[in-house]
Amino acid sequence: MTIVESEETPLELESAGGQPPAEKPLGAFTRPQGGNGWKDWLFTVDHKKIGIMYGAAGLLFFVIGGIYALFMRLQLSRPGNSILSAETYNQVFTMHGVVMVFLAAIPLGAAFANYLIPLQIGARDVAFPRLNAFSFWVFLGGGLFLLSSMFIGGWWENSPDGGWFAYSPNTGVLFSPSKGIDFFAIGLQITGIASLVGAINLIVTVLNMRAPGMTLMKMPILTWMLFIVQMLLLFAMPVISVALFLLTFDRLFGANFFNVAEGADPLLWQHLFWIFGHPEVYVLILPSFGVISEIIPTFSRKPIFGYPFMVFSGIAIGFMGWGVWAHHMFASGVGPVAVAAFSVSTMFIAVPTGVKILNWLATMWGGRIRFTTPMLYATAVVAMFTIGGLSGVTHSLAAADSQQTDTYYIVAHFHYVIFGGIILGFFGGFYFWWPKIFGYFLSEKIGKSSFWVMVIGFNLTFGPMHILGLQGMSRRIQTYSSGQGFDLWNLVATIGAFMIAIATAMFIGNVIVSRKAFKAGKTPAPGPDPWDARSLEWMTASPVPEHNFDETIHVEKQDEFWHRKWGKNEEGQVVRRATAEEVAHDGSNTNVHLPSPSYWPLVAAIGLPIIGYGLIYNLLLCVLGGLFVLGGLYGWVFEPVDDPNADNHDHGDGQDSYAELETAEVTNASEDTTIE
Amino acid sequence: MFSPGFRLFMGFAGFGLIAAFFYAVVTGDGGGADYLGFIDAEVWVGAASLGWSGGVGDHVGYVILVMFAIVSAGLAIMLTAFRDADSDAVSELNDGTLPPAQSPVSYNYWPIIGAVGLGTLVTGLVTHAAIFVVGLILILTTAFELMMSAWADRATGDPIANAELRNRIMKPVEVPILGVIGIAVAVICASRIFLAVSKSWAIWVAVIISAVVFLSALAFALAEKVNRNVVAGVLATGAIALLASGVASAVVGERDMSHHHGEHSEHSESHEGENGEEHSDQGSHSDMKESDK
Amino acid sequence: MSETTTLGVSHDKLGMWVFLGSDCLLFGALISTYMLYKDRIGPTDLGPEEMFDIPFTSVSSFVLLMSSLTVVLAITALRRNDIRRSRIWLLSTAILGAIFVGGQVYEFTAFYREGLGYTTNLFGTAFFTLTGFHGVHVTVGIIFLMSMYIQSMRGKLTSAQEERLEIIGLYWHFVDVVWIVIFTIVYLFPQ
Amino acid sequence: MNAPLKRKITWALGLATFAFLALTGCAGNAPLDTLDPAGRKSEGISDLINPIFVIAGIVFIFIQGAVLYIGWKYKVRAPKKNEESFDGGYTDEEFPEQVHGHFGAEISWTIGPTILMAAIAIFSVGFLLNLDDVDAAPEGATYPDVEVLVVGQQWWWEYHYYLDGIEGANEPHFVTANEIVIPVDQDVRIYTTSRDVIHSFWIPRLNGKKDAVPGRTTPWVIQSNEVGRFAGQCTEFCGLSHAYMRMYTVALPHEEFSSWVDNQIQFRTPLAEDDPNYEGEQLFITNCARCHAINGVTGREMNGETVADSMAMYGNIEEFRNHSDGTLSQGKYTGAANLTSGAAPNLTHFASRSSYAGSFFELYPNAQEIADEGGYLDISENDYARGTLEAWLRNSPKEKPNAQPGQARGMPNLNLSEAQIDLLVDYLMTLN
Ligand code: HEA
Ligand code: HEA
Ligand code: HEC
Ligand code: CUA
Ligand SMILES: [Cu+2]
Repeated sequence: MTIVESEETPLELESAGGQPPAEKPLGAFTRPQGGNGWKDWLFTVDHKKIGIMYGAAGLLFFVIGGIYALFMRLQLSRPGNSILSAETYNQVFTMHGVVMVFLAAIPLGAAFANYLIPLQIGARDVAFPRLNAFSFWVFLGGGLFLLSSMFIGGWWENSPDGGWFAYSPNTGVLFSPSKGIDFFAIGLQITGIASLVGAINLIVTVLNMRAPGMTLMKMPILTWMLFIVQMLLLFAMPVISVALFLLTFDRLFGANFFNVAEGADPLLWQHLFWIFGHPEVYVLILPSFGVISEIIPTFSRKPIFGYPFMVFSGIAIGFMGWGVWAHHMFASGVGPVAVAAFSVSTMFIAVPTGVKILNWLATMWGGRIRFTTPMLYATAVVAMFTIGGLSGVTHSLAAADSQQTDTYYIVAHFHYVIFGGIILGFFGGFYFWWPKIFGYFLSEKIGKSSFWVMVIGFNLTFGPMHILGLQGMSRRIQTYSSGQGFDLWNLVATIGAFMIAIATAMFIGNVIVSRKAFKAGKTPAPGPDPWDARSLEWMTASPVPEHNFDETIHVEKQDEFWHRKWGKNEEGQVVRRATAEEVAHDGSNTNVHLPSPSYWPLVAAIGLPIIGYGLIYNLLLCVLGGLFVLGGLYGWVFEPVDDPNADNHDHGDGQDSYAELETAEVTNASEDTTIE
Repeated sequence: MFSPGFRLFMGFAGFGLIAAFFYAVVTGDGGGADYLGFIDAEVWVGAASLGWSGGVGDHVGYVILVMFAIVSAGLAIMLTAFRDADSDAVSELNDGTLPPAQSPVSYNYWPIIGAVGLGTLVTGLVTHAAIFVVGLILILTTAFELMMSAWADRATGDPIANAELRNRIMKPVEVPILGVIGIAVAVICASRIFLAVSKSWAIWVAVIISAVVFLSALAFALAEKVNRNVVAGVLATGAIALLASGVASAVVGERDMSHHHGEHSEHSESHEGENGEEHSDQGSHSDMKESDK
Repeated sequence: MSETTTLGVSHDKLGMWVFLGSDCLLFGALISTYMLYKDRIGPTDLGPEEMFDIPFTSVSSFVLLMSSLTVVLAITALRRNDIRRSRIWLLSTAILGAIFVGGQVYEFTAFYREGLGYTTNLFGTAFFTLTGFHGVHVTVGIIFLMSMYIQSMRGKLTSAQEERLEIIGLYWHFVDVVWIVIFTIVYLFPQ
Repeated sequence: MNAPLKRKITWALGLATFAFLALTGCAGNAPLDTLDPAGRKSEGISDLINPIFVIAGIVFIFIQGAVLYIGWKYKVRAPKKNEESFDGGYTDEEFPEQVHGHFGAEISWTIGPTILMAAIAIFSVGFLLNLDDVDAAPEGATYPDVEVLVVGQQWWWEYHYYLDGIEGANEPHFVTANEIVIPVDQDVRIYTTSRDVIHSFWIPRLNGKKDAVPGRTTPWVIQSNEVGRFAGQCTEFCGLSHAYMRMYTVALPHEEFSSWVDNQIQFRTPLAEDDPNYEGEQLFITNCARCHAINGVTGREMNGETVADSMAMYGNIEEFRNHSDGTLSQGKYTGAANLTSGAAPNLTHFASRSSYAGSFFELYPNAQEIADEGGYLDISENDYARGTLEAWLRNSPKEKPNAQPGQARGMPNLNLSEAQIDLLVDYLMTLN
């Protein structure tokens, strides 16, 4: 399964004069030769490297977002505190939300998607490898662009301060004159391009690159959930793009979309934002659902219970997610009928989610459960997410929500689903796939203790927020008075937040310690299949060789790998057919052609933040950024495949690069750059 | 590593930057002078930060010089990036012998374009900035083109290969740009014509142009075989006709288009004024914030 | 091992379909915005009724529609490996597209002269944004077509690359269909 | 003994305690407590949510219980701790029964919650429509219709009273700030709107919240069963001082409400020159009147005309009263064109209010007690918090963060001298 990318064969100079052709192909657009250090990462198009980079960036941003959170918690630990001024506090909670959602949670999901989808479907890479690299660099550029708002033009002068949902008209120039909202709008626009491009890429990958025999209903649940996520992104991203365009046009070009004086309706923003925003929360949670759907069967030694129901409930969540957005607007005055309709539609989301929860429990039921660190995390997700889901159901009753909305009760809800559902799930995933990805185990001892610190800290942080909310503590307030009865639980929450920080630090410490231990030969190498797992990614060496699989895998069953290891005897008992080592590929096939690295995704991606700065500060920079983008795209189209033998496959022979370029990014990029 | 070409253009870039800096400072507003009695601090900052903050004196000249520097630097970088096409690099490959310069195989029209550019530039200096810019662009493009051919001509010992090398590098850039320019010209000409004629004529003109396009395409397609020259002739005629009527229309000017409501225009203007104030001067927002502190 | 994709469609074509699906939502959101705002004009303000020149726009819409036909002709010609005709139709598609864009430039200028600027009122803002986004799409399409034409002139567009043109044709049809929707909703729907 | 499991159990108990505390709304003195309703609407919400909490609690216990039970029951104990093993030392090749699913089970846990949710939906929607039904005849209306236009702005609330049955009905009668005073036991219809950005009006003990959206007026009802003063907080993020944007609702017995109204509609007459507060009034006129109005004393420039107070810029209540055709529940509030109005609280009866500056500061130290004991009407006879009021006049942005200079939001620092502040405070406190 070779992916070939360009149409131009390298220029060979064999014409009249009869000069001997040069050793290296001549011409402007040679491709980088892989294999030396950082360049290997900068110019890589390998989905695994890109996945790792997504993960690293996501974790980094998680820590940054968490530091924001710690500052907020410090400020709120006592009534009337003044650690952060009102101005700074507003910027901090905005950046906390934005960084956590857009720069931590989404990319961590993308990390799993990039790394695992091709492996789980037995493919060698994604459909458009260079596009994949492009999407990562665009995301990183957009993220750094957003964060740079903190420094540029003065310390904390130009940070966004409108909340992560940035309600108009508070985000108009009139009310938010600093450049913060510009950074917000343009930064999210850029990361949005990354998500959209990535979604197109992964959808095509899943649809078109499955190993022979792997029908949709044999795909691992994780791949399924990630596929649904990409579909949600595909349709949600253009909506937020439009919203952000309108906001940007209002702010930079004097458009009227949210100009109430001209009769504009501020609720337009809310509709657009939440039509994106609600599917977005499922974008965040479904990868985690997928992760634990891999972990739980593995450590229960049972197949997932009710596979088709797990799949369809995921699809149902994806679909229903589109019909509930106005539950964030119950108090906005959209009218009783709309409120009632959205209230009811929201309630029924509990059904498919409940199916999932109960299926996980049923999978564990009667199993032989090994409580390793990943399994602990997965179990915690089942327990903790349910709490968040249940408070979600209490919001879905619009009448009740009119008391709860915009209080800490909501903050409690979404941190339970987000932290309890997503972050815990992802940590479980890290422990689970770490040996596969990096070739060494993370210490179980540190893992388990950090797990308990994290879960306890998490409950201490967000549990009390239920009480605070019901007692009337409003969201997004920089301070409260001591007579309001909020003192105790805020203090508890602050203590809890620091416990989470300690647990996170323990995880990072674990990575370092375990790596050292492994290097020193104190811990064993994991082998291809350390956990006796079920899906195809375990069927190759750890760490995964660059070409993924030595040969094409022909799939017959769901959980193919497991079935190759285990069979049933006449009594119906499970007996070993083969060991993992016998079944798995050892990664020794060096004769696989891989897509070559490329400079151009990085070059094109760098242009976007430059255009962003240009829009905010100086249009000249837009020209520069545009040159980067265009130059990157030209290089992209015209760069050669470095291996002339490579174009003997049908979906190769150069059309990839052409259509990839022309269909996906030019449109996006030009939408971005041609804003007049 | 660093070829003479690289050094040359880097030199240009450095010269451009320094020139830009001095130009900006010297043309700066002497009124706000605080250094040496005639230089405004703002301008120092502006010039040094490429206009990021602070201000510069004469903008046009400054921008041109900065652009000159950027372009030179870009060329210099390309020179190293494309060192395969660089004679030194090739000489390394060919055990130290420098391939002799070869005469180009194709007809070279760039000097003419460059000359036209120079003329335009001078005309622009006395007439209109836009014309000046066009001239500048022409000259820069020419310089770039000539340079590319200069390397290409010495890239290998084989003139045909050299020509191909040049085309390989330049065609992907030239051709689309020319194509885009062509489209832009067509769009602009068409819209000028629509604007010049009356409202109902605009409709007819649109109908006629598109009918002509479609029908002639149809005719060519139906014919079994068409003489190349006929096609070229028709295309050329069409293009010239469009261009000519476009220019003519632009000269004639737009038909009278009055504001729909007298009182409205007032309103809209004042509204735009408000917005203009809010946006025109983004700096002022932060200024305000600073004075807040 | 001859490579086949799971669905039997090439990655590129599938990618284009997926992208267009996403683009639908982009226009969906813009059109909804327009629908919400088109009537929000003060009593003395300029609105759709004062501004629109329906006959002209009908013509330019028809031109765009015809270009969908010509692009199909180009594709079928290419499929027969009839390079000459494919070039003819390719070029005429591009020109027809350019005429459409020219019409839009004309319309925008005329509106502006008549007093409707981008910031004048909600109708203006919403109208220019919606049709502007569409115009950008058409322009990008024209660039695609032109690059195909250039490829063809360089002898690099033969029936072997037919799919490439087909993908661009998909895009072109999409942009066309979107315009039909916009034309109906924006121009033809009574106020 | 298995320490993690033990901790888990302890923790689960802890959690359950939390949930219980949350349900019962533990900690005593919380003025914004949503679980301590004092009005018809909020009681209704409370009656709705309590059973839901119970249902959620049952599901909670069921799921947590199941997790703990399954975790305990099916856990494989690791064979002797083996330092080298990272799989917890589980090397056995035993497998449990390989169950792939059970159709009946799936169906039942699809249908079960569906039915449960359907039941909840039906009765909650019924309640919801009732809650949102602002057209229903006001219950317990012994006082004529009271309608109030509630105008949020950065960062305080202004109330425009429209009183039916009083002379000149349908005229906006008076305007006040911070505290909305209502007759007890009676539905008061309010229309929320905003001058600038979105705010949200919320008196938790009386009803849920309703956003105040510029360009819209949204009807809502508040009603109290008790005499007293109920705290509220703006809950929609509205910029810099959002945390400092609070408000009170004061419920008075009907007769007292009428006297309150009678007082509020009074204009003041300019003081005579020999009045001890004459100087204070003059200071006020020169320094404060460009923003604040004192009806009868200050004139206010508005659209080139001098008007008595800021209420003149609002239309007739009919314009935004709930449209009876049922299709449109939002009218359009034309006053919103005046974004960042530069408006400031009307101070005609400043001293009759118990709090100021978006109710963030108490004007009278014991205001809550006084109001709860029914003394609100004569509150100005109590000692007032002179120090804080002086601080407010000295440098208000220091006390309450406010917007950037050059933008008419919040009260600026006026650089008054201490003597001037003294005089002004004396004068202000006569405005009862
Ligand atoms: C990962 C993210 C995530 C997820 C998965 C969810 C899931 C849900 N959310 Fe949440 N939500 C957010 C993230 C998320 N939410 C965020 C970030 C906000 C705030 C945004 C902001 O304002 O800043 C928010 C806000 C929010 C609101 C608006 C509150 C307000 O501002 O007024 C509402 C209202 O209905 C809501 C409802 C729900 C519901 C019903 C679910 C359901 O999907 C939950 C379903 C799950 C269960 C119910 C548990 C398992 C089920 C069973 C065990 C079966 C049996 C149960 C029953 C029969 C009840 N959410
Ligand atoms: C993915 C989403 C996500 C995540 C993970 C979190 C995580 C956390 N959130 Fe977040 N939160 C949001 C999304 C998220 N939040 C959103 C969307 C909002 C709404 C914003 C808005 O209103 O606009 C919000 C709002 C919000 C508020 C309400 C603010 C307000 O309304 O005024 C609070 C208050 O306590 C809070 C707290 C926390 C805390 C304590 C964590 C903790 O879990 C964080 C824990 C993480 C760390 C503490 C990491 C730090 C680690 C270290 C420091 C390790 C040391 C480092 C090394 C050794 C290198 N959040
Ligand atoms: C530029 C406008 C402006 C000027 C001048 C001004 N104020 Fe204010 N004032 C405000 C605004 C706005 C508020 C509401 C601030 C808030 O609640 O955040 C306010 C609030 C107050 C309050 C609290 C009122 C209440 O009921 O909440 C008092 C008292 C007050 N001002 C007194 C004065 C005095 C005395 C002066 C003159 C010395 C003065 N103000 C001058 C704008 C102004
Ligand atoms: Cu007003 Cu928050
Ligand atoms: Cu939601």
